[in-house]
Amino acid sequence: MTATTAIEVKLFAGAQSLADADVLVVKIPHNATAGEVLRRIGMQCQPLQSLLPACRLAVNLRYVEDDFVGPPDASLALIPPVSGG
Amino acid sequence: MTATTAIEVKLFAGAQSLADADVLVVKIPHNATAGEVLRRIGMQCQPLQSLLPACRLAVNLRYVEDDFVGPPDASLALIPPVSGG
Amino acid sequence: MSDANDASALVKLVDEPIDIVAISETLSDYESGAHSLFLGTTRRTTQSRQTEYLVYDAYRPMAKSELSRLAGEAFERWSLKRLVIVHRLGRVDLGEASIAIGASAPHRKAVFESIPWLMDQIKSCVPIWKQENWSDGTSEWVHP
Amino acid sequence: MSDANDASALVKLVDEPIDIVAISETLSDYESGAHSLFLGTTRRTTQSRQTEYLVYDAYRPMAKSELSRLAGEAFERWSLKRLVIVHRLGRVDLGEASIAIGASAPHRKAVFESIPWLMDQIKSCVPIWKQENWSDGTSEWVHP
Repeated sequence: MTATTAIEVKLFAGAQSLADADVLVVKIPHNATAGEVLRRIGMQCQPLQSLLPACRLAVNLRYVEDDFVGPPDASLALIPPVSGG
Repeated sequence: MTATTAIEVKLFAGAQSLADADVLVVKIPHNATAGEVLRRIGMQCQPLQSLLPACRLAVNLRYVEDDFVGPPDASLALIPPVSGG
Repeated sequence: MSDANDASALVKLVDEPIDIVAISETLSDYESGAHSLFLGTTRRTTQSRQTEYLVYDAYRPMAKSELSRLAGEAFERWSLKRLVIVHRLGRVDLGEASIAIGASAPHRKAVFESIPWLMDQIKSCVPIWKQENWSDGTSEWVHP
Repeated sequence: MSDANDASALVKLVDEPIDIVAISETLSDYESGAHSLFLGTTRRTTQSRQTEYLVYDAYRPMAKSELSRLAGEAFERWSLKRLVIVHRLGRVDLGEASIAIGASAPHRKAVFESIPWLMDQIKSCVPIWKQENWSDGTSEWVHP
């Protein structure tokens, strides 16, 4: 049995609308990679699945690669394709 | 013997300084080409010779090629390399 | 008109109309012969649809951090003297600016290259989102 | 902010400081999402020499005609909505603008491409000349 932990992931724009929430609480294994976090988000919040392949994960205000493992107290955000300017 | 006519050529910037005049009166053959006009300017105003190879002739507010022949009442100007902007 | 010697970059997120005059003044510099100010504004027509207004949202701390990173990179790469990037958030009506980028440099090439580069970068990596609010009353977040 | 439908280009030679605010207002257009204003100003340092001020002279009717021709060409080629080109003549002190080019268009590519093109063209074919007046009291016409 793998130990899990609950993390908060900030949501924005279309992701916020689809999930109808600005923060999502997701259960992930300890030391989960960013890729694993994204996969869990899709499993635990079905409405986000369509947008998820285009999203990036940000950890402590920086985009991270799929194999990145953040510190336990990291601040996570799901970043859908941006459209500022 | 070729019939000649006297034309006025406007001078600007460095050309005006070198010739110490803002208009130059030049004697040219009737129906002289622009190239011939430039050559005569150099012959009749020695101080301009150094700048002349870099200059263009404008006839009635337009740059012309060396073989251009302007109308008798054309407005002529000697245009040294420009530096606006 | 500033006679100061120091080069500087300034990045801001604002919730009110962008102060264009203030940006112009910030760009003034005796060692700069080239100044450029770009404004991105709310356009009425997109394809055949009519926009009523736009709403911008951001992940503010990260947007600020990404903008600062890009500003620093442009500043170094093009040896700019001044650089200002301001993005407005919230509702932006027709004709109003959502973004202003101003740059000054000794020569024009630097401002002509850096501002388009910054716009491309901002549109690909700064966490700010636009919500179209169409004249037919519908709205949608834009995720290109 | 103008709601007019017509596209327009405006070319001017002026003998007093360029009115930047007036140009900005001229650029406003609901169908334009991109606005850009470029200013060429008197820079203090050129290589290691110090400029005191510049003086610009022009063959005015031809400069006006060449600027109009270039404005028309840029207007067509990039489908601009508004275009303003103002060149100042006479003495232009440090930090002051000798030229302003403002453009607006539906998309940013048009303004990012047209203004640099116009500056290149102006510097190669519009009969306007710059006289450097150096801080050591000497002066010279610039014929690059």
